[in-house]
Amino acid sequence: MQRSDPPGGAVFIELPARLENLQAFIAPVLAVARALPLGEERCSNLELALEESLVNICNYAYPDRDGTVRISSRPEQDRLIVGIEDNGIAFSLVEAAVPDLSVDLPDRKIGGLGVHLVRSLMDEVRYRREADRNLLELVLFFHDAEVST
Amino acid sequence: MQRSDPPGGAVFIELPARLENLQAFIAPVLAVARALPLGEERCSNLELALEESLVNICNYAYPDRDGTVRISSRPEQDRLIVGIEDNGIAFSLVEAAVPDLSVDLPDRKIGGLGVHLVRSLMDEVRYRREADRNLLELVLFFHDAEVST
Amino acid sequence: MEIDVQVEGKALVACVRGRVDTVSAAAFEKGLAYALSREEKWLVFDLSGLEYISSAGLRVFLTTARKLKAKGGDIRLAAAQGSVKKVFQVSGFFTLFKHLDTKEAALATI
Amino acid sequence: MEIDVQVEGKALVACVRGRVDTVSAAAFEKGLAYALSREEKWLVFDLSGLEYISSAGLRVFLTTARKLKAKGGDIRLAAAQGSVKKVFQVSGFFTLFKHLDTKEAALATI
Ligand SMILES: Nc1ncnc2c1ncn2[C@@H]1O[C@H](COP(=O)(O)OP(=O)(O)O)[C@@H](O)[C@H]1O
Ligand SMILES: Nc1ncnc2c1ncn2[C@@H]1O[C@H](COP(=O)(O)OP(=O)(O)O)[C@@H](O)[C@H]1O
Repeated sequence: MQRSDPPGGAVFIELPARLENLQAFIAPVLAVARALPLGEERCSNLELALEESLVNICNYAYPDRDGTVRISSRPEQDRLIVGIEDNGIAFSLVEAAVPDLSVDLPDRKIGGLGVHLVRSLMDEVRYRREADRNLLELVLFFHDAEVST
Repeated sequence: MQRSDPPGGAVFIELPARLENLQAFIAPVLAVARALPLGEERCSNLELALEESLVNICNYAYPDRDGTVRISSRPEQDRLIVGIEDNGIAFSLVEAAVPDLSVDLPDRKIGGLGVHLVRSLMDEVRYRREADRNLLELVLFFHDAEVST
Repeated sequence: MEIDVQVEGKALVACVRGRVDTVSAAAFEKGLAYALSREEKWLVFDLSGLEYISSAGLRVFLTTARKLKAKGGDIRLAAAQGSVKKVFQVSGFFTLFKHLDTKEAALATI
Repeated sequence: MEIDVQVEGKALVACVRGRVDTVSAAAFEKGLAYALSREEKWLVFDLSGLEYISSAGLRVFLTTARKLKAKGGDIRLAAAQGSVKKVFQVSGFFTLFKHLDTKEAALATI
């Protein structure tokens, strides 16, 4: 191998919003991420954020019908942006209440960690409702020690 | 669940042409296929054809540099078309010689089965070279017993 | 996901390896049923081999801890690594549960 | 991919389960090394549990058969199912090797 092309990665996938498709959504986006200067720990954080947001769409976005999810991903100059779209019921992951994590076990809510993890582990999370669609964006900036320019 | 949306599936993925990305290419395309009236055996044939053609691109298309593969997939009226593109050395999977399968073991070539399997298991295989790109298309028609219209 | 549970003195040690995600969380919970059926009320999780955990797995820690607290015991966490440790920390688990660097250190707190 | 090899009379039976693809073909070949090191020169592949095979796996059948033929033996295929059976057939394996519906029938041809 004499030289390296730019890593080259882009993903657009639309599939039924079903748990059996989780890996089909996540694996290509992670492959894009792993070719970027993000580092393994942040790629693992991304994997988790993807799992949490996709599982929630599968479980909650379409309470009374089948529906699809679109995931798209492409590096920009200094960041990776992953877009996740559905046309299920309106839900803002950015504004949703998260459980109080400072209370002790008896009072601690068992659920609600998914939304909290996505917001905590990503550098930026953006949400907007457009027509009848939820548009979620997860952003990770390249700022890993291994950056190669 | 009160009604079903149309299955809804579309894939576009570009990633480095590396064996570690095989599942990231294949899983989403198979998820599209599984939502279509193709039947499990033909989906398995597609999985095999994808593995063979992608492995060959990883192994042979870029002998002296890194490169990428693009895979895209979308159902048309009566068929699923999967496009596989690379900009490696020119190679026509449609015209490549396949080993003589009628000879006995001592004379039988050990390699060359990949190309043969892709051509045998798909309903249609199209190839063209455009500028410096190899454009391969694998086609499966919906003609499974389970067709639902 | 692989889990094996062993008795060490008056506590149980559950060694969890691999990935605990939405799909494997149910197997994780099932793998703990044996531990919860026993009379020991302390359970140390050896997390040195845990590579990935999502909220479905975190949920199992919370419900398991509640059951053991009802018996007068609790869980201890040991040896979480890298991104898994980060996930536990961000989820507030290190204020809910004692986390020690090694299984032995965790056993010594019981 | 899982493989286990057992002696049955003067032949060996290799039971192959799961997927033999580009990635797991090396493990498949390694799993056969033991069989090839033994003195038995007949090997029956019980394929009833084989779910997927690609050309990297087919290649291992060809090289294994060559080695056994050199010793005066051969391989037999048994119980290939569904799309796997189709792949063997399209690859001309059923003219190269005897394929029987069951392991027992394959052993009876030796
Ligand atoms: N895509 C979504 N559409 C509608 N509601 C959602 C969506 N995602 C999450 N929610 C709501 O937010 C709550 C918190 O989600 P999460 O933090 O993942 O925890 P959990 O799923 O364990 O309850 C869910 O219980 C659900 O009510
Ligand atoms: N994408 C490709 N670019 C260049 N050469 C290729 C490509 N795909 C296949 N070939 C050539 O065709 C031959 C036959 O491929 P295949 O049928 O998959 O068998 P094998 O890889 O076992 O040789 C390969 O050995 C290689 O020389």
